[in-house]
Amino acid sequence: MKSVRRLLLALAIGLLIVPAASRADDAPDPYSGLASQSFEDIAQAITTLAASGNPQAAPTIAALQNETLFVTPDQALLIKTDDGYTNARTGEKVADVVEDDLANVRVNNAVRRAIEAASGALDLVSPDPATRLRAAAQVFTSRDPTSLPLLGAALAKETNAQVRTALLQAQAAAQLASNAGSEADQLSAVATLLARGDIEAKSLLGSLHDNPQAVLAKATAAIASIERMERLWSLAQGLFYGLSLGSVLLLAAAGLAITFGVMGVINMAHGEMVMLGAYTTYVVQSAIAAAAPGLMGFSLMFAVPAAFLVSGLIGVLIERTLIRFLYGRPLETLLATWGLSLVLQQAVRTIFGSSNRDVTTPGWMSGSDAVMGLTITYNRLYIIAFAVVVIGLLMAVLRYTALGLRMRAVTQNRRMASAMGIRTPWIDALTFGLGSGVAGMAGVALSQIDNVSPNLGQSYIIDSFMVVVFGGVGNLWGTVVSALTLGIVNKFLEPFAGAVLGKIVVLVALILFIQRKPRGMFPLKGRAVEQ
Amino acid sequence: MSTVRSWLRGAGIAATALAAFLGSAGLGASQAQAQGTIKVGILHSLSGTMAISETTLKDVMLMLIEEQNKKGGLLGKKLEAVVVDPASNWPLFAEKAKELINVDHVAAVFGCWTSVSRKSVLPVFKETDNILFYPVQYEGEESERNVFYTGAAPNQQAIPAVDYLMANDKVKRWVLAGTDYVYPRTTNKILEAYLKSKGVAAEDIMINYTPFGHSDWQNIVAEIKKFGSAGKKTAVVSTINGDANVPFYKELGNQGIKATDIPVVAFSVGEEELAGIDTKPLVGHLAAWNYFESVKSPVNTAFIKTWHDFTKKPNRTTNDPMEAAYIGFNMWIKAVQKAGTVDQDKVIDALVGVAVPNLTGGLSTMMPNHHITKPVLIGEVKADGQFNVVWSTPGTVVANEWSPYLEGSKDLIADWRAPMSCGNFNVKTGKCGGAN
Amino acid sequence: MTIGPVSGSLLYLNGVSVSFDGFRAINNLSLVLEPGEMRAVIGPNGAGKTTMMDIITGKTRPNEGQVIFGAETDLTRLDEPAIAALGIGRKFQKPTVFEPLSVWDNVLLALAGDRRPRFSLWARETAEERDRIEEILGIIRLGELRTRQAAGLSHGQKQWLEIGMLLAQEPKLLLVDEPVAGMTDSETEQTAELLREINRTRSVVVVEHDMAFVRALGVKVTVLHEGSVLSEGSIDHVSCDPRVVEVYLGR
Amino acid sequence: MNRLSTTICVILVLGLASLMAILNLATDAGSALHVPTYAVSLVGKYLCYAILALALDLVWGYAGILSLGHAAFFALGGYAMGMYLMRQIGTRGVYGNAILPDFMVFLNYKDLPWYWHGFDNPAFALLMAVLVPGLLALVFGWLAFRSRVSGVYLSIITQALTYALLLAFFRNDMGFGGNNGMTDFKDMFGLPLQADATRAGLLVASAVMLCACLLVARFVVTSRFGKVLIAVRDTEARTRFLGYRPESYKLFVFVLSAIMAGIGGVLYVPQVGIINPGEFAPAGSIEAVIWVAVGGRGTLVGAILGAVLVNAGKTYLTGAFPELWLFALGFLFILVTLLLPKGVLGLLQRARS
Repeated sequence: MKSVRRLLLALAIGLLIVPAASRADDAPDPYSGLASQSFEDIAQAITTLAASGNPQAAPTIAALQNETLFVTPDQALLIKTDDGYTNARTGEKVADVVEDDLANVRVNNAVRRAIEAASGALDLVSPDPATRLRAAAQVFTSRDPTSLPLLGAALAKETNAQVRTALLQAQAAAQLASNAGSEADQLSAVATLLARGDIEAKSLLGSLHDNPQAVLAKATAAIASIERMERLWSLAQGLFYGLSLGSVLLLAAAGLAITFGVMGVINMAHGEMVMLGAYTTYVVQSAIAAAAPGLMGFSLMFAVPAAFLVSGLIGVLIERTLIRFLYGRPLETLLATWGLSLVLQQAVRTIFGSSNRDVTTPGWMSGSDAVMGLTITYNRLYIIAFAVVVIGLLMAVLRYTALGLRMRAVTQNRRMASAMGIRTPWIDALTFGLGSGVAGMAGVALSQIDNVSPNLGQSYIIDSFMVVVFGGVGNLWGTVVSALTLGIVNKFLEPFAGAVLGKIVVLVALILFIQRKPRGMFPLKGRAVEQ
Repeated sequence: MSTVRSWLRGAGIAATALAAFLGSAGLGASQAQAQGTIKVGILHSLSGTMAISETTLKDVMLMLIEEQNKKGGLLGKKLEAVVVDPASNWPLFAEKAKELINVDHVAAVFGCWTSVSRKSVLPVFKETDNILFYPVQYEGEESERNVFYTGAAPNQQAIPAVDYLMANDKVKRWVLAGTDYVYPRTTNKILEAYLKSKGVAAEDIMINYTPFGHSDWQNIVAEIKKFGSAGKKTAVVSTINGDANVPFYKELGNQGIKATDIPVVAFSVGEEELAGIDTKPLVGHLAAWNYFESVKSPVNTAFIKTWHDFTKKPNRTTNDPMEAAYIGFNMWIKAVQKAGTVDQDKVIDALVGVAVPNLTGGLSTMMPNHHITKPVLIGEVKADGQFNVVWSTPGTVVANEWSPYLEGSKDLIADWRAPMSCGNFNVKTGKCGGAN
Repeated sequence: MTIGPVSGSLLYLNGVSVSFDGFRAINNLSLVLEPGEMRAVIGPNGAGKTTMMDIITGKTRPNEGQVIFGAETDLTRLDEPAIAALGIGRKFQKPTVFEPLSVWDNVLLALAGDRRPRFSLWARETAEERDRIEEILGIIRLGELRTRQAAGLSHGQKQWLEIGMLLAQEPKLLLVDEPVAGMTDSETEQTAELLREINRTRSVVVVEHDMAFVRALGVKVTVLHEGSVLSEGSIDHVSCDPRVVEVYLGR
Repeated sequence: MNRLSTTICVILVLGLASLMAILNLATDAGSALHVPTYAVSLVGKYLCYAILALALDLVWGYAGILSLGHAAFFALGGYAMGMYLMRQIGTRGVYGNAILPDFMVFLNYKDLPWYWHGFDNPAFALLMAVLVPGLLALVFGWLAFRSRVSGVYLSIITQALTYALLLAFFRNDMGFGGNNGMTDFKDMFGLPLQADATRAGLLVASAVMLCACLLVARFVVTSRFGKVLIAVRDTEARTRFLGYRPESYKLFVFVLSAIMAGIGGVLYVPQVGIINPGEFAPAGSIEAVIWVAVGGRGTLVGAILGAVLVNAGKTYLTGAFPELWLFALGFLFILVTLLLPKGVLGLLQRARS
């Protein structure tokens, strides 16, 4: 600890006042430490290296972070670059490297924490505010007291308000964790953390022991109030969980609301349409990775239409070759499509293998953000948005386009429609295609949160049917409402009943509900349905 | 009258259908004798929910058999693999096991993944006195004469992992998260007892069970985060089963739980499972196994090469159950050679004490309790989906088939050598047969 | 025994209204039917003829109003089987018979008697049941087709079979919905005759908009429009009622 | 046609079963005539499935109730039997606990849950095996038919029912062994389950029960009750206006069918040697529907034929073409629904004329 403090002081001064390359020359040679087998030595070496002011320090630590730092049998350290290897110590190129006797410099979580602390400290004064922000956050988690002087210095010249608060919080964390500074400082630090008021703040406050009594007292009070906030927010949080689960259900069921709800086809292969969508995402991503890695971030933008087309076309194909012979025999469609789903599953298994496929989540979709007391995970947020868009489009198509008009005409009165010159078989095919296509798009979303495996569809088919039936067959709004209801109810039950019981309760409730309203929440009324 | 005819036709169809496979039964048998091959049964699901994990083991068995035949087979005969698909359906496992043994007359069966499939076929192997090699880590609490367990028992996986986290990350608070079936239940029970014996307070242990294929982890992960915010270093011990892992880790990554904050150590997540996940957010999370693909040893390098050549997929991963299958197969080969026959009775006796190289560069031995000795490795997930071995036991560990931490089994031991030859010998009562 | 709303009336509808999603199918409808009477109910499409029948037979519950059968039975409290058991038979617009069953079995199932499963499970055809079926088959002129599957009958034959089933039911009141829709003239003629014959023993309500047929029946006519009674009286009376003319011919 | 087919079916089932049993017991393994025990219990399993299919055809074929959860009744019967067999293991379990089954021992149960009491008595267990499915069907059916839930809606909630049961039985806290269910049975009614004689006996028993169920079902559908049922299936409204109460007819046949399914489960468990929540999987129920469709809906005999054909096919294909059998099965279902709406039996009828 002591040496670390010294080094960071040195570093601070070095960075802030005069360039001092040779302040830490009494420190042990870090490079030999990095080559060691013990994680303690490596962690130690990192801090020393960071302090040494050696121009090679940054690239070396970076290499360590990216797992491109290797040890040769004779303890030399090499950095792997796109064009061959360079010597970590000197930075000059190294020829004739025998890859097989190279070993990664060993990294574990302890080492990683050291790296983060070091680079965190280094970045506190980086010109880029975003980097400073990240650095501050890292110091906040590492709570490294040796970065206190640095924090002070950084705060002194920090102008960006956001970064400033982050720095203050980091400072507070470091102070409290190390019981440094006057009682007054610590009290204000507790206040800062209370203002931050999130789980990390709470956990930090909870970890205090040997601080002054007054501080500890204030900390416990702070924890209490943070927890009060948490309880308050947990309702909203549950709502968010429910919404996101609901929108997943909605996406999964939307296609079925067309093929089953509107067309009356008990489409057991619906899940497989979703699955195909997910696999399309995988194919698109691998294609992009191969052809234009730069576009990876946009891969989903390509995947969505692709999935729609793939599933949609297959849907049309199915309708033309199978479903159309079975109209008016809904239960037969159940059997045929069930057989179909077996075939599709096995086909995918044969083509892609039976193990899961890796679908990467683009950066802008991963991670989460704390909005007040809420944790909003981006992928969930985007899925909710996506669901809204998909349903919106679907309704628009049905309501405002000529195709939609014809679809409704055909499904409401086939004979009349054909009498009016609508080519009903063609419309049937398109309707089924539309439903399948929507299922495909759902697959893209699901690939972001679930397995991409041949069984993907199976795990959603039952829920999808529940959603459609609960909402009332043939009523898209019903599907929306029922999906969200089921999602939210499920999520509010889970904490009390647990995941399994919660689901059981929902199912039983659903059965009983159907007894009360045999045609779902929003049944289509009138004589037409009776016959 | 004509109705009768048509009906007899119907009967005909049914009868022929029956005859078809009953006949194929007899046929298969006669062929086995004729060709003078030694048949080996492979009983892994190629369809249904478990196909994800089990198909690989089918492939590796085919590879091993091919390799063995290249070396001239066994006892001068070629080995012949008989592959069937129990389709992740437990009763079908029993049926297929019977088929392999009674119809194809296999010398031994390599198969099963889930405990329930093993339990389902158990009576079949006892009844027909055949041999099953079971290549997956499991909950223990079992030792049968006809079954050889080459996967890890809880003490060869779970306990060392916990020890590592206690020592290196100073973990004080534990979340035991698992899928609600027998392996996690038992493992967590053992761990709970173990942790308490190490002075962990009850309120510092959180146990959570979820159904198979659980896909919405939002509030559970949030709960874990909350649990970890009590100011003590917290770790998650995950016995979550295959399918549910991908969404679980995705949720972890998204809710920003980094390994440096709350490390997750898993017992059912290997290279195969990681292949289905974007591992960048997961770097540093741990897994405890007895083998990792990244292990540097000549025999492992060779194994990986043959695997890639055999599957013609240069990036197909290997994993721990594959090693277990590899060890089991070689043990069987060696035992058969030792016994000079494939006769199950003799081979079963010959197997105890057989030692073969494992892929981590050491030797694994079949112990009298029909479990094997193996090293325990702790690996951290790397960005490339491989594991970085950060700790391993100095030597190999012997399996506790009966956990000393469980009420019902602490007095039990298994030893299949004469004179004891008992799977649940009670040292208290000195009698075979459990508690009494 | 209290006296019915209008003493001696067989069927008494008073201020009955029902609406589906805001649309008022029946609007404050009142109607009295004497025992033994045959009544023709006419009206343009959507006048609420079929809905009225639905209400009487318990298929639809009215939002308000009374529906009294006989002396004091409130039909709004009963469901279809109970009402049928009281002796109200109904013939659908579209002939609905049990297609997979034989003509004979269709009538057999319609015969008045115990309807409970535990009875029908052990029931065997009795001699008098046979005689009754023969008799009815005679009336509806399907004697030769008794073993034929109902699915194989012509449209008119199905209409008759259905009427025959209603007879077998031995109802006090018969509700007949557009019996001659899609019939040939001769069939129509025979049907009119058949109805008159039935009317000798029971009350009948016929919903029709084939004026010729109604005229042929020569009975009191009730004209429905937009769910309520527009006009009532003899066919000549209603057909010169200006409101009726307007409704039918429009302006 | 129908009476005849029934007769032939009965003769065939009883004949084949007893023949196999005799050949299995009387001849020794060497002889060409010998039927391996493996085949005996395999066919026994088919016959149990056939009972399930028959039960399903009774409700689907004759009352138009497409139950996508019928395997639930089968499984419940199976569980009742499983609980009895479990209790019979006694001290032969790995922990040697006289009262508690093994899974309870390692889940630290101190004593038997109340609902496990009495299952050591075979009569009680068998009673429960028909009572529990029957009651469930009664309650569920009463609710559903009374409020006129029909068609697809009914199918979906039957599916919800079995799905809920699936999840429930997966829970280890339920005290039914969780995912592993119950297995490693030793003997029933004092007879060792592994013995050939017991196996052969079970096969014959299954055959007899199947025929009994077939005859009962046949009696029901040919009675006036059956005619009403068909009337209800095709023109429910009409039957109401004739004064029939379709709900009570449906309810009766639904309960009867559930009980039959339960009986199937009872015979199934000792022959396959395991009962676990997997039996509740909705997929299982759907497959049963497909057996009926393949054989020929609404013919009773067809259901039996379908169950045996599909399962025999499955056994053969999973062995012969482990990688491809799902294709075969899938296409079979597609083709049957497209080309044989009346199933194999319908094909035979057409072949006749």
